[in-house]
Amino acid sequence: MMEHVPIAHVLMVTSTMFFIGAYGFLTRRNLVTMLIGVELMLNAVNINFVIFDRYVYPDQIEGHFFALFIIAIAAAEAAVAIAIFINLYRNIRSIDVEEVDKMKY
Amino acid sequence: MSYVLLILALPLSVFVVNGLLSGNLPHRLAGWLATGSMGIATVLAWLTAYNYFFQSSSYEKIIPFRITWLRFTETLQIDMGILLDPISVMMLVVITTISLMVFLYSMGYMQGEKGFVRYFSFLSLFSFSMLGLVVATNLFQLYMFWELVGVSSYLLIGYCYDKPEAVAAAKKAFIVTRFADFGFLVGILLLSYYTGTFDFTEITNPENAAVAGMTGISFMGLSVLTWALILIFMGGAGKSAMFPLHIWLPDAMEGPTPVSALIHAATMVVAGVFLVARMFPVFSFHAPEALDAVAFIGAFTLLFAAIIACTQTDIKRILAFSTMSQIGYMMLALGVSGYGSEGLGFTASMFHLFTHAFFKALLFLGAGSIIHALHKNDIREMGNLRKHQPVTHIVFLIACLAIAGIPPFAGFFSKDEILSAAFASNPIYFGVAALAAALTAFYMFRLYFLVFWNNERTYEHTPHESPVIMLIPMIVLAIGSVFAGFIPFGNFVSSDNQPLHTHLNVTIAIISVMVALLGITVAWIFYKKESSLSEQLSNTFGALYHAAVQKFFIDELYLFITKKIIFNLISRPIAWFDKHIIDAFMDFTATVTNWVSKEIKGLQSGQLQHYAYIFLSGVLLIVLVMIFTNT
Amino acid sequence: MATSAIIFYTIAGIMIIFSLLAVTSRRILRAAVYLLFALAGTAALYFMLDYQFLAAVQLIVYAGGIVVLIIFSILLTTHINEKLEKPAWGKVFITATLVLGGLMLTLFVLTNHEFVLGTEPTAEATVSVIGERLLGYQAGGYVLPFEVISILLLAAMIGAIVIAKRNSTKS
Amino acid sequence: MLLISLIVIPALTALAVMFARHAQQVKTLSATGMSIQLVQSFYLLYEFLKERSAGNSETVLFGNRLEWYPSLHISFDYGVDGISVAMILLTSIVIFTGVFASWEVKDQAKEFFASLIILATGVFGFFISLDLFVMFLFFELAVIPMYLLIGIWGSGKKEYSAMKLTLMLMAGSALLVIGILGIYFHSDVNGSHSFNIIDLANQNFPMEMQRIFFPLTFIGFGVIGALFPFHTWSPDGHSSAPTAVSMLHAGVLMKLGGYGCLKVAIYLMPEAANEMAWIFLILTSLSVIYGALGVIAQTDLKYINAYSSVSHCGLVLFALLMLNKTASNGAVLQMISHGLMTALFFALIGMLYSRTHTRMVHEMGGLMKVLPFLSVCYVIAGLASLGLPGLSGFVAEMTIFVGAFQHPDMFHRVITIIAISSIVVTAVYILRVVGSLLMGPVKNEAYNNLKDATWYERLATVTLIAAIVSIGIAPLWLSDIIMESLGVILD
Amino acid sequence: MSLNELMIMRHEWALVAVALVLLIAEIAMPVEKKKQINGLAAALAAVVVVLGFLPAQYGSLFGGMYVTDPLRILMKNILNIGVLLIILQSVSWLRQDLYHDRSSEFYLLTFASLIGVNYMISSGHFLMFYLGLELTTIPIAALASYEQFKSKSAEAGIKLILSSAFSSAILLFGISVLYAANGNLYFESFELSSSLINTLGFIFFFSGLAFKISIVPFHLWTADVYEGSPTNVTSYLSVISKGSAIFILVIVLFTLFNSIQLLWQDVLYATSILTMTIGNLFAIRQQNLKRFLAFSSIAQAGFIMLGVINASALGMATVIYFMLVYVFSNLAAFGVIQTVGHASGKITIDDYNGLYKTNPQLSLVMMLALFSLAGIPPLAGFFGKFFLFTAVAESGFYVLLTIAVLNTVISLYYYLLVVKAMFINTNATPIAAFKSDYAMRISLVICVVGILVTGFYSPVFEYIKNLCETF
Repeated sequence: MMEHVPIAHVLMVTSTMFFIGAYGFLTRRNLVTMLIGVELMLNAVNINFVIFDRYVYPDQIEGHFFALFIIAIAAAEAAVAIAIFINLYRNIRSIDVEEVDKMKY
Repeated sequence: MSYVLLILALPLSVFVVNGLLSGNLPHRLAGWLATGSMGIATVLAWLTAYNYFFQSSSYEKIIPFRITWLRFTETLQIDMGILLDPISVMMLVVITTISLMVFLYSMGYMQGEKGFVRYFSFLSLFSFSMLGLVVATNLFQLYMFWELVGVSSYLLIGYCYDKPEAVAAAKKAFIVTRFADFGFLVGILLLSYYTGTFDFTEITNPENAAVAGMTGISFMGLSVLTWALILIFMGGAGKSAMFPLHIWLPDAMEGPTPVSALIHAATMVVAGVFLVARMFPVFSFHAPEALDAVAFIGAFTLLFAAIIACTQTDIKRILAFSTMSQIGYMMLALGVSGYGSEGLGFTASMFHLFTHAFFKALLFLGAGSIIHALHKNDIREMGNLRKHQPVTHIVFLIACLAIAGIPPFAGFFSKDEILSAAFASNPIYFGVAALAAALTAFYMFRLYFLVFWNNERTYEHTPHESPVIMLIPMIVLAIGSVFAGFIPFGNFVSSDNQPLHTHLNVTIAIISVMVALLGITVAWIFYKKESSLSEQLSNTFGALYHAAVQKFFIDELYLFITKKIIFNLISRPIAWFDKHIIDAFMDFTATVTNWVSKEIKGLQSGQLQHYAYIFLSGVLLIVLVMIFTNT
Repeated sequence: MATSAIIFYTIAGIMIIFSLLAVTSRRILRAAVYLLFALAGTAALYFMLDYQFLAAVQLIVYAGGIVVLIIFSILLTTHINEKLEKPAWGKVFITATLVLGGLMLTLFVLTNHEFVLGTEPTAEATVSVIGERLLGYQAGGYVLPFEVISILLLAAMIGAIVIAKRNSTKS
Repeated sequence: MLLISLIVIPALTALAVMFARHAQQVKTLSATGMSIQLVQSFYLLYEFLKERSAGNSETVLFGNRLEWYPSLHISFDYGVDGISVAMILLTSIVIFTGVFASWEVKDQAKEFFASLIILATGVFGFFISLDLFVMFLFFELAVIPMYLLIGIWGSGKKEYSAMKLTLMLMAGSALLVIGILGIYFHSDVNGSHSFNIIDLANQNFPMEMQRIFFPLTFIGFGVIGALFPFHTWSPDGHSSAPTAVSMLHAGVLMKLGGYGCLKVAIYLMPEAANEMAWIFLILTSLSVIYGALGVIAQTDLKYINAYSSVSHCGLVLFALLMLNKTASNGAVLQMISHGLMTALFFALIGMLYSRTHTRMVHEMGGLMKVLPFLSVCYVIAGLASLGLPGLSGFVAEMTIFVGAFQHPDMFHRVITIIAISSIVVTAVYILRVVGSLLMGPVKNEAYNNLKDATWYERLATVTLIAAIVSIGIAPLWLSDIIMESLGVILD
Repeated sequence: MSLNELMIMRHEWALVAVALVLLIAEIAMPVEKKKQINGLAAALAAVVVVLGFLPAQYGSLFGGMYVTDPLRILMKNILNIGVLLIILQSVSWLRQDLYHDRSSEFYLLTFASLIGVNYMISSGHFLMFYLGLELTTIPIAALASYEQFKSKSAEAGIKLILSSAFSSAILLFGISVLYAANGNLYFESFELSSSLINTLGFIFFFSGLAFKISIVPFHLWTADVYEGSPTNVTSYLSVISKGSAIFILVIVLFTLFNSIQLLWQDVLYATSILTMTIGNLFAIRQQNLKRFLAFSSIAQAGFIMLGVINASALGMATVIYFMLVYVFSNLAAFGVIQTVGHASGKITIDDYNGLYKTNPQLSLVMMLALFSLAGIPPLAGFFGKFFLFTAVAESGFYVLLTIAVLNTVISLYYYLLVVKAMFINTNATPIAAFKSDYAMRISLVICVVGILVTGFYSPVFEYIKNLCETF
């Protein structure tokens, strides 16, 4: 269905999304928004896998499965991460990443 | 003739026994043990001399004992052995005899001293070392005993170790001679490197091609051999207190007087002369320049010491300078000597060494007898002692006459030969020697008159004559001082071991006696009675006199070099450098590490986003670098 | 330009824009919603690629699960009206530089690579195929990962509980 | 078996000491163990001489090879030649006396003696091993206890000194690792690499390789041999260390450097040694004279001895670099001689310190009167140090000088003369110390009540003096067994 | 699928079974007997270890998704032993009232993570690898926040989970790129050419693994997480988690990425230098012992890379051998820190001043552990480190070797600082003498025996070497 779109364009989209996610991770001070950044990055990777399946190895659906599992893991990771955030929030009443620096040097 | 080994073994064993048991041995036993052993050794030495000189016609070198002690290379090795030839046999006799006398004398002189046993132990060590030195078969053995002699001298000078002066003197003596030995050692290394041997019989063999070959290699204008010999002579000069390495000897008089008699008058200090004599064929055949140096140093010291001696007031120091001066004679004689039939100087030197041993030992023992009675050293505080110590007076007078060269006393004959040899070589040397002879007579009789005549002083205790045990050795030595001169020395000792017939040179004899008498007369005028003449005279020569009293400031010069230059300008800077540069550099690396560690701590800021930032940039950087390097 | 291309570029535009908004919006709840849109865009893309199952999973797990989780956590930890602080300008600048550089680098590598586009017939990803593969234990079967991920999910659950559980003896 | 028991006995002793119940037991156990060790060493010497006189001329005797890590060609190879025998003898004498010299250690005696003996175990192992890896293992084993020994039982700025010493020695051994591995990977013994020294000696390493690894190995060992300018651990380390540790350290540990330089650097890479010797010769001759002159300005007895050790150990490396048999023989003799006399020195300094509670020369004086035994021993040590004939120092120094002077090159002879001049400086500082420490009037009234040496102190000092004197009087046997082994190494 | 084939996966089965038993026990046990769960867990861990050593079947399952061979078995066994030791060390800590009703979760999560470790090591497919990696990390991230009431613990959890998510994203991007270039995710048939895209993919992939191993510059989370987590979790992170990542790194580098060896050698060359140096420089200035050991373990990771860089059987063997030694050494050190911290609450180096006077045995264990880490003979660490150096020398990287050996000197410095504190420094208020519990003692004894024996007993290394030769 996408034979008119060159693969490079798709990769541009995914890479951009990946780095936008990275940007979010690196700049947002709220831990939850950082998590959003990570989710974007993972999502970009997912698209990558699927795209390669369809464009380069049309006879395979390995990338598709990979993406499937990544989604599941992302969910698990998010669950644990959020549990930890909330625990932190209980302890220090904040989920600002710049306040999470009691240990350094 | 293996009993010769016993001559060495006896004092050595006394040293070991007395040394190890020094706390537990009764004094008398220890003393008699030492003296008795030395007595036996003396008898054996005389026996050896008898056998050597009278049982065979030619004086070949005999090696009755030799073992390998240490092997350096296939050819270079140190042997321990005994070499008998005329000079070593002569030295054996001199050393044992003087030692015996001093041992006997010390029994009285040192009675009641706390370190009596230790004293005899050290004294025996000295005798052993000195005997080992003279019979050494090779240069290295000689060097070893040379060092041992040095250390026993150190120990004996520092015998009164709680006296700071004695300690300083001992230290000085050791260090100065050590410095000289440094030259000696380098000389030995140089010589042995080219000849491939330490052995005297090989080195002194005039036909030795290796030795001759050394003359072909030159270094800074002189042949290597000359350098080697000059360096070896440096060792001799150190031990024999030749200018400028003489400064230790006057201070060495801090040791007990019998020690001065034995070591710093009769035996050890002539080791340098012996060394040159031992190496004489090499000097004579291959390195006349080195021999010239010997002569020059000898002559200079001869006069130099004599001048200083005239101004000193410490009885032992006067004798010390006199010793230096007399050794100067011996060196001069060697320096001007030829080989074989022209070897008068050599024989004269040895002869003087022989006679000098007797009268100088006697002088010291006499001085000891006086000090023993007065507990004072300054001759200005003595006077009119002939009343109190008649025997000492007589023997002292004999010794003075002997050293002044008045016939028929021993010194006359030997000195006459030296003057003849010097005259034959170079008139200047003769002039120096003659002048020194006059000075010798002057300062000896200055001493004699001041001590034994002049005015009676007030003494704390009335001086008394020394005990018999001290007098006997003095009398024996006095007899020696009278008669030793009559020995036809050239028949026994000569440069090529062939009898050398010497005869009295009448002209020179007359000149020498005249100058000696002149000296005595002046001394008589100045010092027999209290008079101000001497002061007037010293005032006339103001600066010179003052310089001579201060021993021409050589000590100060040395002090300047050691204290100011070596200590302040070298050692301290090195210590500083080590602590503040090298050490600091090592510490610096640690400091830098710590500093870097502190500076980069910001990397670990605790900020999660910084970490991720570094993570991402790390990844990208590696990719970038790898893409660049791999394409 | 074919219809499919137009659709793709539209979706792509939506994804990029909402991604950007999700990481820059100062209202945190909105950021979550923007994320939702970006994820939904992705699901649309999967539909386009004929991966219905994946698209459904994307919508259910991602959009339905994770975003909801995120919104819950936001509600628990922040006031809804609170505006997020603007990140420091310097931080934005250096991060943007790095991220742009990274993007350039990645794209340089990816676009310079000659992808040999496959010509084989496209494999179907129907539910039955997926089911067979997920339970298959031969090559190409995913039963083992399937099992492992179940352990993982269990572990994650226990983990979340461990952290959340308050001790009864101590408050 | 004989050699194995040389490391087993001390190891067992250390273990037993750790289980001892009280200080007296600790001391008895240590003394017993080290006495056995001493007897063993003499027995080894006897056996060695017997074998040699029976015409057994193998390079190493009583050797064996126990496979250890076959895949890396590491095996526990051991065996002794004359040099090792001599060094083992030295070590057992020093550790034996060291035990008695530390008889009065009360604080954590158990740990002290255990560490001390572990240190000795390392040294023994080092001397018998023929495998570079094993050798290195024992080398480090010997170094590490030093840290604790100085750090815990030391005095003064002990922590700084201990740390500096350990780090510098470890930095040296770090270089050694590179050297050893370089040698290993460039070797080809029957198609495989080898750590075995005997095998490696038959290799002809390419020159480019030697140029890199010779200096690494030499400096690596040189650091512990107090090679200028890497010697600065020594003065601080010695001054802070407790008596027995200083003894063992200066007496034995520093000898690992010389031994290693000879047996590894020079033995395995002779061409590079020949080519690069001049650089190190300049450094070592400098350290000989520098150390000696540096002593003069020191006032602390331990610093004095430490710097003099720098000078004497410099002479060891100096002689080794002359690369001829005589000089190297002298180097080994010097190692032994210096080991004995410096151990004696440190023992005496410790004994004096325990009485006077100072190590400053100018604060003491006239000790001869109050402590005659110790003072006489000190004088003897001093005389040995300045090279008096009849004591071991003379034999060693003269062999070095004669050997060094045999080098036909002008450069070598000039620096030899520079090195020789140290004997004068040595005399100066030794006599200065002896003069102001022992002689003169008693400076401090309190010293009049000091007690002279106790039995264990007498035992320690007399043993060392006996060794010094016996080598000094009859050096030929020792020199011969060393020379024999050197023939293999240097030809 | 026959039983034999199941036996191939017995490590994993055993662990799953153990986890189930624990789960059931947790549910079934009455509350007042909860404390016994500690003993049960230790026993189960011991069972797992023993099972691991039984003769095994080798081969691959699930079409190559799961692979095992003697070497992988060995790696798993090493890590299993490590986990057993950690569990033994946790017992007294978890018996506290504060935690005892959550202790079974601690064990469950640990075992879950260990299952991840085992799967990761045995993975024959990128997906399995990724799943293993996440399964290793996620439970541990939860455990890092185990001490609910400590904000430091929460902080550690956050830093771990977020960094790890970020790094997995990058790793996944790398895998996706590698997939694009290769079209295959099975390790078996993975073939790589050297092209730009592979370089990019590999480095992204590598950074994800390097994150786990804490290689500079991917290490920054390490110290903070180590410090904040409960001590036993820290030991798990520093030994098991890191060890598994190292093992899988070695496996993938030597098999999958064999063809781009020159590339990864270059990468490792640079990063290992950085890792050793930075780790050491930071370790010098630490006071908190856990943080101290964190940096020391970073430096150790740098040393381990020396073996990896060798790219041959020798290098592989030295790495695995070193890991074995490292397990014992590091766990001994952490054990001491744990028990001292538990008894006195003290954790800084200064607190340890004079420890030897009051607790000589613990101090000796700590000293042995630190000396082993520093590479002092005759302890196992010496052999481990020397062999690593051998490996790097074999490759001819002498400059790298030089930097490495100089780094060992720096590392010795800071290890000695701790030894100095315990043995030399004096303290007016030292940590009072106390007795540690039996489980801890057993664990420490095992560690000490390991430290003392592993080096001398050469068959250990020879065995590993043989396995690597045939790998």
